[in-house]
Amino acid sequence: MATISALADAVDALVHDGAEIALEGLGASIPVAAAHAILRRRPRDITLVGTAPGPAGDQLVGAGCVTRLVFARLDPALHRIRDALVAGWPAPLEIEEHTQAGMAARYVAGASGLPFATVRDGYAGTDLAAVTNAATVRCPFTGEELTALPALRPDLAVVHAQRADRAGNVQLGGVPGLRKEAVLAARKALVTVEEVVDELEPEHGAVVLPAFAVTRIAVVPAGPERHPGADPCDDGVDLAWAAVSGDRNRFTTWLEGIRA
Amino acid sequence: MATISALADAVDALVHDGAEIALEGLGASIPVAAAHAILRRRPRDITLVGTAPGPAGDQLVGAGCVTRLVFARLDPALHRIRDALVAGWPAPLEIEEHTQAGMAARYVAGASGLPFATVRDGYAGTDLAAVTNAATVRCPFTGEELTALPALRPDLAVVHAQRADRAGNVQLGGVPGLRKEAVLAARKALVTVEEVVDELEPEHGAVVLPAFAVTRIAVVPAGPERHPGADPCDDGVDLAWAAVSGDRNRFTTWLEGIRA
Amino acid sequence: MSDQMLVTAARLLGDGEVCVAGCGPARRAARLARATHAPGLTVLGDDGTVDGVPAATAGAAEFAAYWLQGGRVDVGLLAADQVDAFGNVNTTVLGEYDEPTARLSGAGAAAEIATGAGRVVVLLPHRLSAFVERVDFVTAPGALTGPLDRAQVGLRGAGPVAVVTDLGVLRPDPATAELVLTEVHPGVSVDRVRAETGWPLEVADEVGVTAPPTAAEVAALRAG
Amino acid sequence: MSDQMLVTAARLLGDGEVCVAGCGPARRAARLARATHAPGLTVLGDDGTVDGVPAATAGAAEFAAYWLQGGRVDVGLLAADQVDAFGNVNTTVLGEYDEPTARLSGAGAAAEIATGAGRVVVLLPHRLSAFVERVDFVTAPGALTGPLDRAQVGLRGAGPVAVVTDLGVLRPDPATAELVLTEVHPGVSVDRVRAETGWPLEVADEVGVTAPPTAAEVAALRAG
Repeated sequence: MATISALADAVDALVHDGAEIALEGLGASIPVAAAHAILRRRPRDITLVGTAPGPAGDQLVGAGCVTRLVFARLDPALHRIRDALVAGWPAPLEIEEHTQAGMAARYVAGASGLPFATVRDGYAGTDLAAVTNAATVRCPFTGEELTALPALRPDLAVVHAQRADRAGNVQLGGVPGLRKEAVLAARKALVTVEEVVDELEPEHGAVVLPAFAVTRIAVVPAGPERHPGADPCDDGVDLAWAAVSGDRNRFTTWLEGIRA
Repeated sequence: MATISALADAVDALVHDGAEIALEGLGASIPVAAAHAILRRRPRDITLVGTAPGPAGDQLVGAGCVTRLVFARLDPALHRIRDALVAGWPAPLEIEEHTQAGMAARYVAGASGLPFATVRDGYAGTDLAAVTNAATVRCPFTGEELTALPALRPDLAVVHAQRADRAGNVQLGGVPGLRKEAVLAARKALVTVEEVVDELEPEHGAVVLPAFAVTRIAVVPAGPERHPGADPCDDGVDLAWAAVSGDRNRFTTWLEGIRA
Repeated sequence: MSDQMLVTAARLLGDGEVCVAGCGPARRAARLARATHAPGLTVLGDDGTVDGVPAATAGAAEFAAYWLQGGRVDVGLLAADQVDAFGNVNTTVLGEYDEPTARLSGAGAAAEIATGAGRVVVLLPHRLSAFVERVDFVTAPGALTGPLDRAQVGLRGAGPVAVVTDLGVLRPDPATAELVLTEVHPGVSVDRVRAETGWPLEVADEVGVTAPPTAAEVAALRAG
Repeated sequence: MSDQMLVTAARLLGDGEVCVAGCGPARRAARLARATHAPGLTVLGDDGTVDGVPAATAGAAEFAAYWLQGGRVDVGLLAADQVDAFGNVNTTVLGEYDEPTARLSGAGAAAEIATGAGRVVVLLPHRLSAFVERVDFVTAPGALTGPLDRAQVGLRGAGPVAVVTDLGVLRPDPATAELVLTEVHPGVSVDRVRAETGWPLEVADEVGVTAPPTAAEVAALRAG
């Protein structure tokens, strides 16, 4: 059952060396504050799972916290991840690449207590199938061969949401992405929210996670870049990050600032 | 893309002899008016798919429209279905029985373009597995054996919803049940609504089906028994129906009244 | 259902737990627990509703996949039509499946609750016709035919940890998995329970007597 | 992206169709179509958003399963980094996968769109470096290596029916599945297209010239 605590305390309780941690959320829902708190915690040997890791994932890789990245999309602004992949800086990065639909299905399987997901598209006929963790499964009724993918069961999911009620029910808000699926697939979940309210008001498309599916909730201030109603194609966050990420020295200075 | 038309016209256009038709919805969301319109259309040889067929399914079976029933739960009030099963009145009824989770997974697989669903619970260890359409599938990663169920792809789904907007987007409202999954699994979908509005207001738990997933929308008056906010355990509808359903003569008179 | 039966079932639910309860006595018992000793109990309907949290209501598909099969439910309350010595539950047919003498409600969500929930409490009136040595149809697995069967078939969850009736409480013997009478309700004799049980019923060395409904429990039942 | 490229892509989208378009030029082209000749076009984001219908926004999981894999999308718009003579799309790496010379964005939703959508329109600037005989990595399948390959692998959908660039439009020859130059934009010569194409480009017997953006299209692009 969800407990509400300070972000640093929640990170201390939930983030451990060697853990598999899922970070989900796009645009205004990127868990920026939680990523910074994790940077301050300085974990080692993290397997980072993120469909589109975004600036938060880029920061954790650039800080050397991540040894393995599971993803489907690397936005152009993410220079730290590319530097790790191509030049091994600050450390080599192992990758496991999937499609967005594959990541979705893998989370859904994990959330559903199943060991694998079945998908039709995205692997067959591509060069991805040969370089990632995928297999085939045959339909026992039609004989069709489909792609099987291993379920994702991260140790921890970290997502940002608009708000929670005092009982710990969380209203995601904004572009849903795969935040809900990651939380339900993970063994534990840390959700940052911008406010805790007496009662959740209905909102179109706002997914609500029941309190029993959330481990910790931490309140964080809404950053200036957060506009839940913003066009999901607005890449302002990424562009601002690109300038820092594009240069090792600028990034190192930025990281020292975050950890100061 | 959804078109809004009179219920009788929609039923004429979509209900055909021999079709596989899914009826979903519980309590206030049972598609009562649509079921009556189908009774008036007098289709033959229908395969009726309904997780909990309810009074609407009972009526179609009692009227002799249904030769095969796919279900997971038969509420006690449904005497017409039992009469068909035990005494073959008015015609023998073939059944394919599943669990609620099995029906859900079968709809989800159909809606997802997959030929089969994988489930862990509900079949293994029961006597159901031996008398229904189920198989096993082995996880290619863990070696675990799980239950495989054939996807449901009904020709038509019929559900009741609170309202639609003028563009044909449908807000289900009430207890969701498996209405959304049935609509998305079916090749075509008929949705009855109580009103058409300019704009859908957000509502907790109210699933919205985009217009492109719906074939026809028909406006029907809200019956006296419909209270979307009612306790889903309120079985008033079923109890009222039980009195009619419990007697062949009363049912026949009732059916004549509906068809008059 | 007797008040005694509902309060006895309610007391088996822990504060802070997640339980699932279909409509009827199961839901009444769960709500009673939340209204009394377990205010932090989450009560899920098998239709995807979350009792008292309309915002968190999902559909039956999410309930089945994410909450039950996903392993998030601590305890399930199952109303049974027939139960046997190993706690197997039948809600499908009496007699043969193809030519039943009575057609019951079917599995609904009972089968997946019986293996998806961490543990199960079974509710039914204690009548000879319903307490049989072997159920006519295993709708929801109990221990099947012995203590090792669930693991062998790959079923998760402890299965039925208690069968609560209007006469008392039966619990499985850990060694044999067979149901044993552990408690009777006030005023009920062990002989009466035996007379209403269709197999040679094992009885605990010390049979407890359940506490009668408290004033608070009765008030909550009347209000709920 | 040039206006000419966006309007040319937009004109390939039909009124009443359901299209999926990721962020960037694909989304701009789709919105342009809806603002001009196709007001009944549904524009889905690969993140599960429904353009202009906030009520119907679902998550990326539902988008992938119910809308795309479920076969409800008529046409997908794909922005490519590299394309080859058979319309295969690469957005993964340049060079070898294990030691790339450039690490691109990866598949995102491109791979499933390429086989889940009824047909696909590919968008990219026409440059020699990007138009290669064989892509370094097949991220999203076109015709693979010939006209029968998609069916043989079990892929659904027609695959790329047009590659729209800033120089013109290429479409697959039904007999060979190889891309053929069918239209050039106003002022673009066939020789220039050939010079920017890394394989011996087939050219249609009659190469059309695309209509320049109309005033309405330009206005919609500026407004959108």
